[in-house]
Amino acid sequence: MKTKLMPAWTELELGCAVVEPGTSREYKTGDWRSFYPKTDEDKCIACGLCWIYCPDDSRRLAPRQHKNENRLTDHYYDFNFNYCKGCGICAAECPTGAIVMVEGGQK
Amino acid sequence: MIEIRFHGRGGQGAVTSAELLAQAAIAEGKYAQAFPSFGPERRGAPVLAFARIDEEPIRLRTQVYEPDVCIVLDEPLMNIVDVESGMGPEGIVIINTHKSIDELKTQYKLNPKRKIVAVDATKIALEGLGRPITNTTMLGALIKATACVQVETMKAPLDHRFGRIAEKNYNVLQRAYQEAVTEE
Amino acid sequence: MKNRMEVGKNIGIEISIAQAEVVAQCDVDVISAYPITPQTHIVEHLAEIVNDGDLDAAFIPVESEHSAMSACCGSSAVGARTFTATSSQGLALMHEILYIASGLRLPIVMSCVNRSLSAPISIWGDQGDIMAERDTGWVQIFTETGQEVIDQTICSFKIAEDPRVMLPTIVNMDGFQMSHVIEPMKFYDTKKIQDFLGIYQPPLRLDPANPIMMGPVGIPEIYTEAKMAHEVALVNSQAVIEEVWEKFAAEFGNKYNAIEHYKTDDADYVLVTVGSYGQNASVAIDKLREKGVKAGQIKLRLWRPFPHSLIQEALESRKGVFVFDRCLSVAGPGGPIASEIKTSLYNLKKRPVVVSYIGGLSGRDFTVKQFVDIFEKGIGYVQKDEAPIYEMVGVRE
Amino acid sequence: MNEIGYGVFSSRLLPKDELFAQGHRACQGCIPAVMLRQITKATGRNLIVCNATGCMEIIASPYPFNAWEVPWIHVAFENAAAVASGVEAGIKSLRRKGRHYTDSEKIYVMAIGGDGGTFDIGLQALSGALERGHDMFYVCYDNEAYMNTGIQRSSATPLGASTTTSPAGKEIPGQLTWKKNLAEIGVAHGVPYVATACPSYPFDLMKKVKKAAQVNGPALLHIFAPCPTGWRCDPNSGIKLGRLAVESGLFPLFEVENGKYTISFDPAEMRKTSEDPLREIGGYLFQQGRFRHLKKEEELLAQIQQRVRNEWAKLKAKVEM
Repeated sequence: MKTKLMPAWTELELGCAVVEPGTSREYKTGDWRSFYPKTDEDKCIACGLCWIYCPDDSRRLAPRQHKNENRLTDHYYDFNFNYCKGCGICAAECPTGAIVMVEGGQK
Repeated sequence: MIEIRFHGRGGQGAVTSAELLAQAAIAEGKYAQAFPSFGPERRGAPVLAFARIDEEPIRLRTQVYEPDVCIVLDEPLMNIVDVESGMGPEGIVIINTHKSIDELKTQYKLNPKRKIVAVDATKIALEGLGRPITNTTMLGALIKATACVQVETMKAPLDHRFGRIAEKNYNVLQRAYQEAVTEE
Repeated sequence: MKNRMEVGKNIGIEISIAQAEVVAQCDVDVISAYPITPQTHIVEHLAEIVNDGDLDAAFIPVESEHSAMSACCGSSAVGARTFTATSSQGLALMHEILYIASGLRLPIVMSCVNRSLSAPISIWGDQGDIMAERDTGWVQIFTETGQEVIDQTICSFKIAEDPRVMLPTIVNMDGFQMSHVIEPMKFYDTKKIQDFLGIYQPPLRLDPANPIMMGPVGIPEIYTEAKMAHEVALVNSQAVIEEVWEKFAAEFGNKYNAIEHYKTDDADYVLVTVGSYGQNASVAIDKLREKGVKAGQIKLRLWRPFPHSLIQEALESRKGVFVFDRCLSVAGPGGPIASEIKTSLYNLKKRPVVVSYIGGLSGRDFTVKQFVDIFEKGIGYVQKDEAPIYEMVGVRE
Repeated sequence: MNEIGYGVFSSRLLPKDELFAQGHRACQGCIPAVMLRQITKATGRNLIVCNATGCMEIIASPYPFNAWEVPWIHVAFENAAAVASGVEAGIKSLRRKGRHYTDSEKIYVMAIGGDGGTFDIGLQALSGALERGHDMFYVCYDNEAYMNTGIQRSSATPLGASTTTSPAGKEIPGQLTWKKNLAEIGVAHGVPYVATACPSYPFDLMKKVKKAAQVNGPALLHIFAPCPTGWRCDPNSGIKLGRLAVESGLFPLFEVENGKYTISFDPAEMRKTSEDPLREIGGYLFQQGRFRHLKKEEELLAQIQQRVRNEWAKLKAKVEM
């Protein structure tokens, strides 16, 4: 991030604008988590629902060989624990029950 | 400086009179000001408008309290408004009326020495414009009484304001200039 | 754009109409406004110019002043030259957004036709409306005549859009006493005005090609710095404003200053005025001079940034300073202008007695005679060394 | 499978670009945040966002953390629609004059506010913008109370809901008024496009966002966006609650295109076995702390259930008109 966290007043952009997009990625919300999601890769069909329902976009596309023959895509949606807040929507919405929430902030 | 107060009713065009007069004076290279009495008056209510004309830039931003000339667009207003208010002995009152000056003085208890100019502007306007709107007509009487601007310089502001009916307005103005009477 | 008005000759025209004409000459891109007396003639006439095809601009007839200023923020944020006009309650309704327009550094130009605030409701002129907005962080300029309105409107765009300033700017004129008066004014050539202003080049604007965030949350760690940046920009704008006025004088002839002096050279006593009644006051100064009183007058043109050093320099060695405010700070320091002038003078070693007079509220005329009276009364206070902090003038007992 | 709703299985075809970025500070399980991801996937980058004050404004913009990949402006609470009016008019004017935005591709202008910023304080600005016909779309994400300030009631809060300013007390069982019908307010303005949507139905939502953005003139989207924090339910339940609200008819999904109504998702088609086309509302209500006190309020519950049926019938009648 080019934008300084604690700039001097002279370093501010006009009107306190943030001229860089997407700087929030510097802020890792993974710290908020007290449960983490765990995927059973045998059950996962890589439908992507966990990805589209995630409030925090805490999924990474992982283009690796998929175990499940009934898969819908040829990659996994891995968790990005930098941002996953542990809400559990992915586990609740997973159509195959492949995701479970496990106690503890870290995987 | 000449200070003029227009007495009319909302919708009669007193404010327009003041504006046209100021525009003519400015076009002649003089300095002038025109403005309405500032209020929410609606059609029919008594209203005032003011004008000042001078050879020097005008620095006053108040209403006209001591007018040199008062113009009464609507005679019955004189029942409810003291048109001589603030006026010195030299002041002139110009009235749209079909009555004689003596009659007016008696009826409205005006200063007997007051110079009155009378013109039947309603009749002139009805004949010339087809409507009893006397604001432009009365300017003819004003110019005759005070010579504050030339009759001809009224033409341009009238053209700008009235477009295709400008000429009719100019004609009634000229006619009032001819027909306005005063006593000496 | 063609010249709609004859150039270089005195034309008798209502000041509101003249301002609309000159705004059009400034080639604004967006006008967003809501009608309120006595501002109406300005925006009505602009709508007419747009609808007649003489100005290529968007006219947004919003549903409130709050939305007027909000839409102005939006259009200015995409880099459009933006104008609005309002008055009184309308200005008060904009209040919230005025801070945001300046905080976001959007160079909107606004005409404020000064009118009193309710209650009781009053459509007539005084400066109560704008004084309530003095801390909104806008450049604020006062005018005394129609010609000044024309000239300051042109200058305002140049000031607001200067990369060193980038602040919204208000041109004030007194309601009715100016807005509804027809008087002689001179117009300038449109091309000359547009060359003087140039096309607005926004340093930042909302554009998908370069996505930025305007108006992020000012957390405690950043708010103070943001305010400092705003403060310094507004303080420093004075030099730019003076530079713009210099350039304007060179191009168009009339020269303006942050404070205008009238017969102050040897004056022991100085009357300070803001706005159109300064004209009546000047006539009063002439009358006082005729009586042998060493009277002078300062007309405050630049209200924000407040020209402290010029005020100090102009008033330091006087015996008495009488300030005429068309606004009452209820149960506070009296008149807002007087209280700021006192602030300016307080730390000086030789400071004059300052008397704050409040009058001319809600369009009530303040005559030449009244100016003479308050001046003479003020001299009495100074001589007896017992001046009141403030006094309301012309109140019926 | 039907539980999930239609069309949802092609998530893999969605744009991978994330224009609403990670690291925003929304609560765990925030559905409005899900919605923003879905909206921006539908619009793409050619978008300017005018955000009203509210949760989505606060969580996405604490200096210097910008969760947006598209230009974004926040001015105030009640005026997002007015700001968007200015943005739209400004771009149009500048484009006509050949100054900026000269690329001919349409720039979508989106105003977005919560239910407080839309149903309540921003309604006037919204009405003005819709009436004036600006080419912009307005998104109201409705979580049925002022969540940003701590769950105070708004005019979008449903009857019976307990909020901090309409608490379920000993005498008064929470909110006493019905929810305002925002979509109908939009329709009454005669704008070309009005729709309701819910992030539980992502493809439906995205299709509607696309229509709203592309339509010539103003459009209004009323998006049901559960707030687990404010509704006092599990952070994993928001998507499910959205679905239940739709299936029980509390929040029907429909579109109004130039006055013509279409129901986007008819629960009756899914519930072929049931006589009642709608799910019972209890399944939706009692998962939420804000409604739990209603278990004892049988009369009120019956009233709500009846109202839902009536509203559904009214909507069906409009569709058939």
